[in-house]
Amino acid sequence: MPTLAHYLYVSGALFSIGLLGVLLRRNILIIFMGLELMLNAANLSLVAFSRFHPGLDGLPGYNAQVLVFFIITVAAAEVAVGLAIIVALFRAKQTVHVEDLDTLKF
Amino acid sequence: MSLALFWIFAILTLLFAVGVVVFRSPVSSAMSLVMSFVGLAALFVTLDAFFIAVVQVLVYAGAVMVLFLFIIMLLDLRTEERRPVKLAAWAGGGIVLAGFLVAIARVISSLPGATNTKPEILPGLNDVAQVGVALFRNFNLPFQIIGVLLLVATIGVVVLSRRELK
Amino acid sequence: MTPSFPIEFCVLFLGVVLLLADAFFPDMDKRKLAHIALVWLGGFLVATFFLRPALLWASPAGFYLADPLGIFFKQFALVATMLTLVLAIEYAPVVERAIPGSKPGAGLGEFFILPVFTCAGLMWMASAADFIMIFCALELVTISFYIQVAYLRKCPASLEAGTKFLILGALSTGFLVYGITWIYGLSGQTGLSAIAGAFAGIPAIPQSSQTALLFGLGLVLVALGFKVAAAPFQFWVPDVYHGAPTPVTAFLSVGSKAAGFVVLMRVLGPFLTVPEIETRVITVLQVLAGITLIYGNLAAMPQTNLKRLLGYSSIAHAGYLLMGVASVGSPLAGRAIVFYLVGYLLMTFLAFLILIPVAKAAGGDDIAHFNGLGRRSPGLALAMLLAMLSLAGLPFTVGFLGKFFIFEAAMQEQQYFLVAIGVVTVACGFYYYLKVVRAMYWQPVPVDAAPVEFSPLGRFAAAFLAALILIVGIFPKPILDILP
Amino acid sequence: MNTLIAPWIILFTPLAAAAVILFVGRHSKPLSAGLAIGSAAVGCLLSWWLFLQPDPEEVLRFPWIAIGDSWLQMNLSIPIGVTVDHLSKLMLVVVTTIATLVFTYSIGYMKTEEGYWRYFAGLSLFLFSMLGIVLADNFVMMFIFWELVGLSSYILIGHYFRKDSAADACKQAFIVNRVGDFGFLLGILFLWAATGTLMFGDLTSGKGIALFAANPIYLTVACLLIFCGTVGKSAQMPLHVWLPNSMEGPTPVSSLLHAATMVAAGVYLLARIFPILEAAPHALDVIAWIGGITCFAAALMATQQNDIKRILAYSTISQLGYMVLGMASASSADVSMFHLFTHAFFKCLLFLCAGSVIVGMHHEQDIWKMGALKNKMPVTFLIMCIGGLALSGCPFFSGYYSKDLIIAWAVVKYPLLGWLSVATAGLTAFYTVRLLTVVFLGKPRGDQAKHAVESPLVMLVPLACLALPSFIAGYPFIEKLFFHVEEPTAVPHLLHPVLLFLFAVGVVSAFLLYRNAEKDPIFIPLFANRLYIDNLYDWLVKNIQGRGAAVLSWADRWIVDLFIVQIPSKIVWGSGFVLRFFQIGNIQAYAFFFGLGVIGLVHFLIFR
Amino acid sequence: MTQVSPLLFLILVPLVASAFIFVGSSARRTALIASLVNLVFVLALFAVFQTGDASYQFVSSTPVIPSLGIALTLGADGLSLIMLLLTALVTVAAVAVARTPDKNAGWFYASLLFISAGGLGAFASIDLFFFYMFHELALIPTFLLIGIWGSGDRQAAAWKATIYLALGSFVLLLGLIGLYLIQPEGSRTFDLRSVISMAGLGVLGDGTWVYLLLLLGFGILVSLFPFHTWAPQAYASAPPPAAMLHAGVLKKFGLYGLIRIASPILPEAVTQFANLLLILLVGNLLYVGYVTISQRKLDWMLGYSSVMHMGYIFLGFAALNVFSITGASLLLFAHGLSIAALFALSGELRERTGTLDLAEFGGLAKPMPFFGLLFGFASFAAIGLPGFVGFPGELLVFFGAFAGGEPLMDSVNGVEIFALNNFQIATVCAVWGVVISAIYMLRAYRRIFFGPVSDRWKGLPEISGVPRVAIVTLLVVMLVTGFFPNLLIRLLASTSLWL
Repeated sequence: MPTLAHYLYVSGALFSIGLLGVLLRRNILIIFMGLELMLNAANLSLVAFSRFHPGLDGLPGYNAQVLVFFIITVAAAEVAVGLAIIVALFRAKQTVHVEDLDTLKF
Repeated sequence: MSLALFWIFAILTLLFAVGVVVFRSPVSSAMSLVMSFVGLAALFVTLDAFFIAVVQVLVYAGAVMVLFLFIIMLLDLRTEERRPVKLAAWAGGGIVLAGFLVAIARVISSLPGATNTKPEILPGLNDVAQVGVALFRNFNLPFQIIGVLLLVATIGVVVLSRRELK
Repeated sequence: MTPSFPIEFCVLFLGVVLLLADAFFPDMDKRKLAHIALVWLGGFLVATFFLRPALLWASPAGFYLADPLGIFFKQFALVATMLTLVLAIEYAPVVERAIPGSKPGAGLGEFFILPVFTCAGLMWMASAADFIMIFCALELVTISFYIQVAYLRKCPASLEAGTKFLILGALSTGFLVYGITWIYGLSGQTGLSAIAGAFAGIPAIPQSSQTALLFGLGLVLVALGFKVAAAPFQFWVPDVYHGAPTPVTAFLSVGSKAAGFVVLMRVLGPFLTVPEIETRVITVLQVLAGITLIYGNLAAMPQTNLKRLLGYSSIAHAGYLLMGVASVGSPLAGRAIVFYLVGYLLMTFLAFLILIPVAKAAGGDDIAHFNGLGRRSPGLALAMLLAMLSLAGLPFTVGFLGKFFIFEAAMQEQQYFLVAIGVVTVACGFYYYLKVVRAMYWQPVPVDAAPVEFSPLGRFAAAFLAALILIVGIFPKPILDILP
Repeated sequence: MNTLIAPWIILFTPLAAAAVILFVGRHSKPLSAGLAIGSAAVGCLLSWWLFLQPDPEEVLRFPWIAIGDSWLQMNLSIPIGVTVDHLSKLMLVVVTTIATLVFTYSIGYMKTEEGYWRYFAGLSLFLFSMLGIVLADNFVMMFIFWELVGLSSYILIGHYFRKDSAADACKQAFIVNRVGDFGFLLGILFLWAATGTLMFGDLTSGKGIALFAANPIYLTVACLLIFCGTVGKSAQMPLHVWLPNSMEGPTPVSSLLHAATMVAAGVYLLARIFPILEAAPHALDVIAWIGGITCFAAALMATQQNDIKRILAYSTISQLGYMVLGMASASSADVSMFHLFTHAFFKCLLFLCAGSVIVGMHHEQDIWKMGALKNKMPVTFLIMCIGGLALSGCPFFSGYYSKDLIIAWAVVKYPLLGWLSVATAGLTAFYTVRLLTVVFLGKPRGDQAKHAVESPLVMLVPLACLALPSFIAGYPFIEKLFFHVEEPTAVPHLLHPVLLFLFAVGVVSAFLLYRNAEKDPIFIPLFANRLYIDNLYDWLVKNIQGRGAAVLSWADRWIVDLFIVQIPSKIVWGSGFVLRFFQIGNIQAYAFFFGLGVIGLVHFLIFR
Repeated sequence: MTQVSPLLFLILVPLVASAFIFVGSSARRTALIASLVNLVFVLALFAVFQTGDASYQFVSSTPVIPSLGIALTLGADGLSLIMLLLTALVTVAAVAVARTPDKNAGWFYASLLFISAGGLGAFASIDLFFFYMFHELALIPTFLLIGIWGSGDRQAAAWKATIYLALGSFVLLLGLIGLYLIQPEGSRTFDLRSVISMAGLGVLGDGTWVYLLLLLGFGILVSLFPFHTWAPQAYASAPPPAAMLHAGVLKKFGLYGLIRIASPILPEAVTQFANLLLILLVGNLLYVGYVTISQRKLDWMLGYSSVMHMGYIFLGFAALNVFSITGASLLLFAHGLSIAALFALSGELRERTGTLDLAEFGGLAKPMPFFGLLFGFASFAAIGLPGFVGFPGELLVFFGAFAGGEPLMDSVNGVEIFALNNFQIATVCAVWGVVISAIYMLRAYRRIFFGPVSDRWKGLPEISGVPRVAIVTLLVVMLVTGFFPNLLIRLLASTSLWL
């Protein structure tokens, strides 16, 4: 049987991979994907915690699942806004690469 | 048995997650992301969180992914992914990754009860109903706030991507 | 006396009504929307004084906390929003220029309406006492800010700022939820009072679970640090402040920061009851405060662009506020932080309010564009002088009292190292704020200086803010009395 | 008129005169002169009157500074009060009399000079200050007037302020005096710290001296510090350099201040504290040595000077050295005071004569440009001879009595110094006769000498008035009137013959050497250059003080300022400049720093 | 206490006057009238003042932050009254000698009035918080005055002085907070009288570090060696009225504060760190003194000399007895007047000649005899000549300092020795400082006014009119108080008795 630690390790790995994606990829879309991975890693941990630590009533912690639900929603909204910005950006600068966004600095 | 399933889905998830990061083509990355999320949904199922698993597939595979692909196609980003990843980025990423992984590993290894297996819970549970109760009774206010959030996001998307008429 | 929860919905409702009005009356002068919003928000502000502090909507118990602190920050958010709208009205020509539309004023409507929704989010944040609630309200605020920062969609700087804010903001959101996850994993709770209760039952939390708890708390701190612009999570600040439309910059730097500090104080509450965790957290806060102070103040010194300078100054002020948070053991600290935020609101908005017409007249927002303002437009220069002096912390202004309270709390908590850093950085602060004063008064008037136009509403607001800076700076008693 | 009020009138009349001249004097020359002379004359008359009165039982005192703290038992009361005793009355008489004469003489001397009112205001201020010193009944009051004397001397030496030499001289005089006052003030502090009083009366009474007996080293140091004041004001070595330079002032000033009265203030100070000095024998030794060496060295320098006033100036230093030596060796202060008394008259006379010569020579002061003036200025010549003989110790002239008395005491107490002073007596005769010979005998050495004219009556009358006391002031009947001196016992029998012999040698050799000399037949650079002491000071001021100060100034800007201000501020600014480069503009760099921050925070928070 | 202190009026007059100036009334006239009104008012206060009464008079108190014990408490005792007189006098003189600038005349006079108001407020405050606040009121006017109307390297000077002073005053603020925090909880206050009475009861905590903060903070403000480098530069660059007000009045704030706060409240700490302070103040006296000697420009020289003179006052403070404190207080007054007169004269000189380089001058007493006379008076006042009030001040400081410290040791093991304690050694240095000051002052005087006059300066106009009256007034006040120092000492005696 998988233990809590299994899930947490997978979650941690997923989070780290997402972070790596943010750090390495220069296409803003892919960076978003990395961010989605990070959020989902948190979701996995949340669900795992809720399943492994049932409440006094013997049920999994549904509060956590509500949070997961919210996170998914927020993530979707974030992606929508993000993609809208990317579209506007592409129209204005013909690029979606982060290294081209360096007029504001120092 | 369940351990095997866990590993299958976990590896699926992680492998495709890596794929998101390493594939050169945005489309490949997007498709990997979908696969990773499907794997994740399966992991949710192993945790008896059916509702979340379904939402995961619906929202991500159904909505978000389409959005991603749509934008990729719209902007025709295929040709752009030819710039090599810089050494500095690799090094930086590596450092952060290593540091973070070490931290997570140390935290998890010190977590009490981390090696417990899944405790028994009440059988025959209606997962959706429980989430619904929590969502609409207990967490009504945050739920409404999320609604506002979506409204704001909608306004934002409209404002930002509106084409002005000549 | 009325219960408090409807107030956010009132604001929300106002937003929706305005949205509908914007949609159904396309030929209306959009500034009217802002005026209507101003009037109504003012009305709500008055209404908040009749709110009864109470725990409401408490099922499960206590994720909406209408305590005096919460109510005060609702008022704070309302004032900040109103001022933002004043700024936005002043800024409207720039928006119109940046978003060419079929009709004059296209795209202005949402520019005035979004702050109203943000206001609702800020007000919810002020009352949030549950991680889920915090997350939702915070994200509402954040996402609306993403849009506002990137609002000038024809302006590359605004889009660049929006993108940077979005990516880094989402990154911090990732850390926030991961942190919440771990706190939940250890306590099984998301409500702050419930978490506190969970700790209260256990005489001493075992070392092993402390680790995970601290991990979660640390990640939450990272996210909140991002919100309040604490180093080393401040990197977005100068760029975003620089690129964003000026009213949004002001709103961001005041509203978002204040909400961040309220949440930070609320979140820290339950954890500081555990002595071992407290010492570690306080140490981390000290380090953060120290780095933030140094980074914000030092890096501000070579700046030449005023908006960017104010961005760095925002980091610097976050440092002083964090100094207050790190001294939270002192009974003076809470009030010091709140007072500081009040002062910060007054002086920051005043600075940005003056910046807008001057930048409009001079065609840029560099410090050099203020050259000779003292003779070109003495009134504006005087107000700006006051804002800068207050930001620098000169006596008889509210900024001084804020610093005084913070330092007093820090001294009481014997944070000598932080205090020492604070003193040096105050001197740095004098340097860069006085750069603006120098430009206004020492430098000659540029030959091609255009007259500075400033609307009556803006003048009134500026005079009001300037007067408040002085009055509160000399007689803070009324404000201190209404502070929680 | 009573003895309570009289001293105050004497003291403040000149100040009032000075104030009035300051405000209205510029409009009227006669008014300036009249006020000044009138105030001096009033002082003179009252002083003589006072001198003839018995010492008053009590005097008036006004509090100047009074701080009392009974709880801490710390009290400081500094009054402005007067001492009216034999010593001060004597000094009053000398000062006011000579002042009156010199003031009168000035009318003639200054007739054609600019700054007439300034001159008389300065003189009146000087008279006020000098009388203050004389009358002071405590150390602080004396110090106050001591400083004011320095100020008035500064003003008067700098009368011809447009001449660089005069401007430098007055500055030097003030500063050198301040150096002396440095010690004086410290001495006052020492005495006060030890005894808790500043009043002369308390200090010199048996009670005050008894306090010192407990700590003789302390007393010695205190006395020596106070003696520093004398060294400065009375131009003793090594602070004598200002006096010759002060000859840049108008000649009456040199006569009054720098010969007769002001420089005597140092000696007067010693006389005031004589009872204390007696309790500090080691201090007396030092004082004696300084006096003796000054006396001899100044005489040596005088032999080689060419400026008529400078010769007299060095002679003044030398004579002051006698007085200081006398203070150290005699059994009572009156011995030196006696010499002070006679010296005041004849030295004043000599200077006034020199002034007369200078006026006659149209402001030529080099004796080698003069010659054969006895024909042109016979009165001056005659009177100056009286002064010269008195100075050189010619028997039956006043100087003979007073100087020989000091020498006698010195030989008894400090034989080495005593014989040095004996030699000095010979030198004195030599340079005096050299002066008289070169100026008045021989042939005229220049056009000015040929066309010299006798001075007007307003100048000659004071000369005549002074000539009399210069001649007779040393006679025992006058001595008995003013002083109570006694001869030392066991004076070597050889002393008086030797003195007479040396006098004769000096007179004859000088007369022979210089009778027909066109230029100085002897040239001893060491003496002509004043033992190079001035050069040493110049070098010290220029190289040690000047360069040192320049180095410090440089250090202030480039080290103190650099380390306290510049470097820290540059470091701060530079760090800011560097720090902002973290703000590189690249999102991924930000994300990387963000990540580093997270890792750092987490590790710091948890695993520390 | 509900009645309004007349002192509030004193502070408000300049502020209201500057408001009038902003509204548009004639700048110079308004400023002059306001400062004269204040002077008359201060003199009236002198007349009403009860000399024998040791407590504060004209007291009024308005709570501002009651929870922290902060109230706008105004009041004056002898020392404050003297400082108020100094401020009022120097303000009148500064406004009188000011030349109305071409640009921004309103700001110019308003800045002067603000500095004056700051000084008056600080000296009239019993509440330490407002004491501090009022002092800071002068910071920005100084910045503007030097920066806009200064001369030479004005920008650098303005920056340096402002940042330096800001830093110093913040350190000072920490010291005051510290003073607040060492009070027993529950009765904490910023009211000086209460703190002193607490100190008398011995209920204060360890004040050592508080004293060090105060010393550092005040020290920077007063240009204690080695934190003095801002001062000469700032004074050299400042327009004369600003230099007069700053050097004459504001710089006294620091020492006034030390005398007011540290000596009655933290005497142990003062004693404990006396040696440190002695070393620093000897640095002020000798090191800065010699630096002053080598200055080649009059304004720099005056700037350094004002730094140097602070050494005497520090000595008076450090010795901590009734004589020395009284002397230090007198010196505060004396130096304020003399340096103001000197800066006024040097400003007039620059106005006439366009330079202050000593090497370029010579013989100016010929074209301007009265100017030379005034300058001479002021110089001699500055070097402590008897007759001017500086002399009794210095004298008392020397007496007090010489009596300070441990008593002398007469003998060790029966062998007589001669030894001085540290205070006495410092006093010796201080007395030597009198010589140094004579050297540089007379040197400058000789260079400027004596010697042959060059054609360049032949036609210089004599000083006349309002500036002449103002400077003469300053000198007359110095003379009168110098002749009758007991006038001031009687006022001070009650103040110093707190020790």
